[in-house]
Amino acid sequence: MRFLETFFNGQVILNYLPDLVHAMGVTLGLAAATIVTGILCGAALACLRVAGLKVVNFFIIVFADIMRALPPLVLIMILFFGMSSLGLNLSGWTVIYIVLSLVLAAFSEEIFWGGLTSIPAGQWEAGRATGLSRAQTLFHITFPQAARRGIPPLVNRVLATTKLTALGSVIGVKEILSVSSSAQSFSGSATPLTMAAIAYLIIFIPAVILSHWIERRYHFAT
Amino acid sequence: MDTFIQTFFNIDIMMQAFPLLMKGAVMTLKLCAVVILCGLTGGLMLALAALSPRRFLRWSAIGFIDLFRALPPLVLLVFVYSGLPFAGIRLAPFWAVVIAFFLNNSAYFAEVFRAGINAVPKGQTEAARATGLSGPQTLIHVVLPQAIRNVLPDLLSNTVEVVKLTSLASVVSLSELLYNANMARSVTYNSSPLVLAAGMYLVLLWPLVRVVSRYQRGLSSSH
Amino acid sequence: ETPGEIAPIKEGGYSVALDGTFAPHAFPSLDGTIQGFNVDLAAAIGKKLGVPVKVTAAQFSGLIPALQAGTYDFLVAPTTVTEERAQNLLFTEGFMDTNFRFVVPKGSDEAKYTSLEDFKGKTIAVNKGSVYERFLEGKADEMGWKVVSFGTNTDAIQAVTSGRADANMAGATVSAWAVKKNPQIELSYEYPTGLVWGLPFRKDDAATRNLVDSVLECLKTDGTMAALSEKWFSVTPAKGSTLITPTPGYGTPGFDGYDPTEHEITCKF
Amino acid sequence: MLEIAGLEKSFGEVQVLKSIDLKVQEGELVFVIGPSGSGKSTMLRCCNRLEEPTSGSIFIDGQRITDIPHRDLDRMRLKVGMVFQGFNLYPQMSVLKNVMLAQVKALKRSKAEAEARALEMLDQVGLKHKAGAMPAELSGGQQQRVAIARALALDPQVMLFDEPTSALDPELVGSVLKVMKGLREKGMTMLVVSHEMQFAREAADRVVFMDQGYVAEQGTPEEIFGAPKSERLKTFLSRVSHGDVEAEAD
Amino acid sequence: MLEIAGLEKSFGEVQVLKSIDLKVQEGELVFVIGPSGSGKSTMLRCCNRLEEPTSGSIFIDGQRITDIPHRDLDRMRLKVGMVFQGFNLYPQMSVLKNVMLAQVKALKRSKAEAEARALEMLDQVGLKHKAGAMPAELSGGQQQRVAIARALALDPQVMLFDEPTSALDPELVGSVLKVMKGLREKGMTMLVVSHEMQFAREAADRVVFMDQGYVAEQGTPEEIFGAPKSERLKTFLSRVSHGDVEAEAD
Ligand SMILES: Nc1ncnc2c1ncn2[C@@H]1O[C@H](COP(=O)(O)OP(=O)(O)OP(=O)(O)O)[C@@H](O)[C@H]1O
Ligand SMILES: Nc1ncnc2c1ncn2[C@@H]1O[C@H](COP(=O)(O)OP(=O)(O)OP(=O)(O)O)[C@@H](O)[C@H]1O
Ligand SMILES: [Mg+2]
Ligand SMILES: [Mg+2]
Repeated sequence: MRFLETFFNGQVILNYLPDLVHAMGVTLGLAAATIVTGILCGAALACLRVAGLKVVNFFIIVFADIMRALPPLVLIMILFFGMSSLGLNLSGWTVIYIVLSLVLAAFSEEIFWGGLTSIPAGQWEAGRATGLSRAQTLFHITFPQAARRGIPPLVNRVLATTKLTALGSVIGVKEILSVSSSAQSFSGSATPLTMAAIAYLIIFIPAVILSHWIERRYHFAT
Repeated sequence: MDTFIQTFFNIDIMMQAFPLLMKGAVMTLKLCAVVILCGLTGGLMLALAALSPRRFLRWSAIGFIDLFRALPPLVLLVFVYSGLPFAGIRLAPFWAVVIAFFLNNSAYFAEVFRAGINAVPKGQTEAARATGLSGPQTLIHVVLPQAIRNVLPDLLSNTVEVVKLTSLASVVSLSELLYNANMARSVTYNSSPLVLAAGMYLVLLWPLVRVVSRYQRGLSSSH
Repeated sequence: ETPGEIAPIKEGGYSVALDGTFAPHAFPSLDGTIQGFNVDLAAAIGKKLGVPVKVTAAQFSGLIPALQAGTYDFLVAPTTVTEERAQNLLFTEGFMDTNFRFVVPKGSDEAKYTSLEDFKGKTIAVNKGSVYERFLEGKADEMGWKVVSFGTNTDAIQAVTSGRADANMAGATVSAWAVKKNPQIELSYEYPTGLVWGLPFRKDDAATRNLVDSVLECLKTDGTMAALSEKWFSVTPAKGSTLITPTPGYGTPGFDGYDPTEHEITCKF
Repeated sequence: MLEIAGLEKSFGEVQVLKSIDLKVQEGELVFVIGPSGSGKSTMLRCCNRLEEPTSGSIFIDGQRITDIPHRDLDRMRLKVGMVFQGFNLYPQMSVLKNVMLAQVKALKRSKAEAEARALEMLDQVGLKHKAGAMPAELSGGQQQRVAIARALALDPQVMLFDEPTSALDPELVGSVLKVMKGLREKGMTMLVVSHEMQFAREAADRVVFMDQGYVAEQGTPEEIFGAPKSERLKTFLSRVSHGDVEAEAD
Repeated sequence: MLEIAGLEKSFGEVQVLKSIDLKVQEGELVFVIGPSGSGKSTMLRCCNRLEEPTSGSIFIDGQRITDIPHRDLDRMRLKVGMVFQGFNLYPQMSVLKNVMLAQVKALKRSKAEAEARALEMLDQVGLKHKAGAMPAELSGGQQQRVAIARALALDPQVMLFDEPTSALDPELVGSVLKVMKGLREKGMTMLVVSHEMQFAREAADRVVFMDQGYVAEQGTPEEIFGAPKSERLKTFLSRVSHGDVEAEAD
């Protein structure tokens, strides 16, 4: 029964539960802010790309490439320490929020753009032929379709990116993983790790179920 | 500005750290090779199970996928490495990483494959079955090639993520690229090794990322 | 288990682990091998026992679960003995004192501080999950300082050099090393704690703990510890300091898991 | 009502339309037939500038639309209703929303007004009861009728049809043609690309035969079907009407 | 050659086929017509067990295929060639590979043998020169002929066609019908669901009219088209031939 004592020590659970509940709040807040910002920025960039301005598109592509290829930890370090040696002090929370939003924006831009390019030309033409402007056609007709096509990969990305909030532990953001590894070290017990796992499940299992629902809800026959 | 360059772009320190980082990069590559292969295979199997007409199989697969997409890979890794010994299974660090990432990645890859297979018209399967191809033959020769083409960008995106994820392996003492960069950083009290590591990741991943975008452009022009 | 029981020496030797980013106790050389006081300490233990001791470096989050799982026989990371930890782990006697020391930017006013009170209102960077974090957090209301914690002490020091924090607090040896290696910072006030660093074992493995405890006693008396201290800290230990003074019984007195059984100090195992 | 004068259109090197002249009077139903690749769709698409003509002019209701600046295109397009072979209903919106969208966004009608008009048009194509359905739940013929209602709801002055029935099962064709006949009786001006010869015979005022980017022959249905002059038209007609005689040119 | 006896098929509660009896003699070309939803496709799909019949028997060449165990289905299906409305060529393979795949994987022919046979069949449908092309590069008519070649290459004893021309542009229909005519002359047994009445008149040995899951009427083309007995058939024929008269039943 050393297993139980190691991973489910009641005393340790009681000691660190309040901290961990608080950390869940931080993780949730961070994740929610990241999702909203990341997806909105990604959508905006994809739409901007539709305009077909060469220079703008070049920068969007470079942005998306770099954000997707770089490990976010490196971005976090540079933004957190590098910016403050340039005199700009961002809080740990803000840095994580900015970096993860940028990463999610890069991925979702690519997903939305992929979706947009797969919309049949006829949909654009139908919109334009009924006197809708380009922007109106994009906004009301093609983008909603692209977004729906993008839901499964987007859900994957959103889950993966929000779990990266765990990187907050590196720069002192008191999210779940940070608090649980502190607790692990303070207590000399592995139990806080179990608590972290459960905390993540409590947050993400409903998220996954919600995503299934969204997928079904917005699936339409074409 | 000067401190900024000193802390992040110190060429001398980068040169010193380079051999250590190269070692890490080799470990990262080794891990990736195994982990990606396992993830892809596992993901495919899971996707097939999740699309199976058999209820039990289908629901088990979906449950598996959802569970492991919800668990952070770090936690998973520690559990595999330190939890399994309680069940009498002691794994070498390398294999612990492989198993933990297999569980995590195959769940993600499964979702990608599932979307791809769903997008292949039913008529393709029917045409193949009508010409006497067996179920597995139909899958291998007709459905999968199309499914993979449908979701190639997502597959590659996911692969990029997996490469980045291997940096967790240091938890179980596998010194991969990022951990070695951190070690170098702790010796030199300077962040340049980290920037160098970032550069190496870029070299490793940029081609992959480019291929994704190129492929998407290809798709759009064929529409 | 019977008090005072000493385990036989393990045939194939011992597997031990530490966090490899903790200079001067354990840190990499740029060719990838791990070095430092605690690495040498592990080797010295092995030498006395006449069996190999395999040292693995890993991220801290993985150490304790792996110890509990039996992957490692014990940890050689310098671990401050605290009451809470002693409830989940067994400790050897302290192998050295651990005082806390502030590190501040070179030439700053903080360099001249001489008490905790002087740091009132400052931002102090610290390694997450360390006893220093605990300590600072515990006194935060009283002292009115702000604590920011980081994944590693290296990051915490970088927070000082990049101006994100006014000071860093760590173990005295660690701080001294950092200052030696890093021209941007200097040492400040050292706070005597009365706490010690010990080596953690599984709760149910008292016999091995007792064995290693006796080895430590031997190393303290035969001059090995003093030599290591000179090598890594450039400090000759003062008479009566824990580094060269064996503690009676097994474990750290006053903490859970202490076994007061009296025994001879010997170097024969 | 609709006048095309000297219209030319090239895609890169390839000239697809080589000087087209064509007039459609108010209330007239003009049929365009011709082999695949002869430029029928391209000509139609030039009429609301979905394609930019290379040269030549197009007038709608006396207004020259070929030199309207881009920012005014949307307004011009409202005057021209267009129905495509592929229906192109918006799959994510209900039938009613499909018909309302451009009314609200482009014509700036109020929602209530747009809805009333949409229901009226859906009624006209016999699909009022399907207003709440999603496009995927409709048969092809029903989808095409919704597409027609969508165009009509904007009160266009001309309707352009590009093979409106060619993606439909034979049984479903009738309902679409019936709607078109109804429009004709109401005096709508229509330019129709289609291979429904039977329908052309019955309903068209004039039939235009296009070949290789030219208007090769035109006249009343009787003239075109009864007494084709050019060899090319004769071959074409025989191919289309008895689908069985000749192999497609590969 | 093909015999259907008492075939019934339900999807859940809905009975789609209600006792079908039908015989196709060796070398005969039988046409199946009938309104949408009458069960034509379902009947065809039962003949190679793409759908599982609910009850009744189907015999091919004297062998009862309705009780063949699942593991032997693949072998049975080789005897029945099937051509779909949607062609369903494999887009990722060249035309040649499309025709070779099942030969190699299901019939276990050698590659060389399969290739020779594939080229022969492509020649028969007039597309030998397109062997290296990808399906997307072909017109619909060409794609459908490749689909026919793909089925023929397996030397089936019966060919089933489900609306083989209904997704094609009118000009492209001819080439496919020509191939089918060629097959008939070679003595292939064929069961064809199609609305190409003209072709049925010329080529069919027998025409079967299905309605609401029954075979409602059958006979020679002259009988069916010239002297339809049931009201339902009369209405159906008038609808299909003059696409303009009646609205589709919604
Ligand atoms: N966007 C384009 N770019 C290049 N070539 C084009 C484009 N659109 C059409 N074409 C070419 O212009 C020619 C005329 O095409 P168009 O679609 O107008 O013919 P059509 O008479 O409508 O034929 P169909 O009956 O097959 O629809 C064809 O050769 C076609 O390949
Ligand atoms: N897989 C299925 N599940 C449930 N109902 C089905 C299924 N397949 C066909 N049906 C129903 O069975 C009936 C007959 O369909 P079937 O496709 O055989 O008709 P059909 O005569 O081929 O019509 P069409 O000319 O439109 O192809 C229809 O009402 C259809 O909705
Ligand atoms: Mg056209
Ligand atoms: Mg059918």
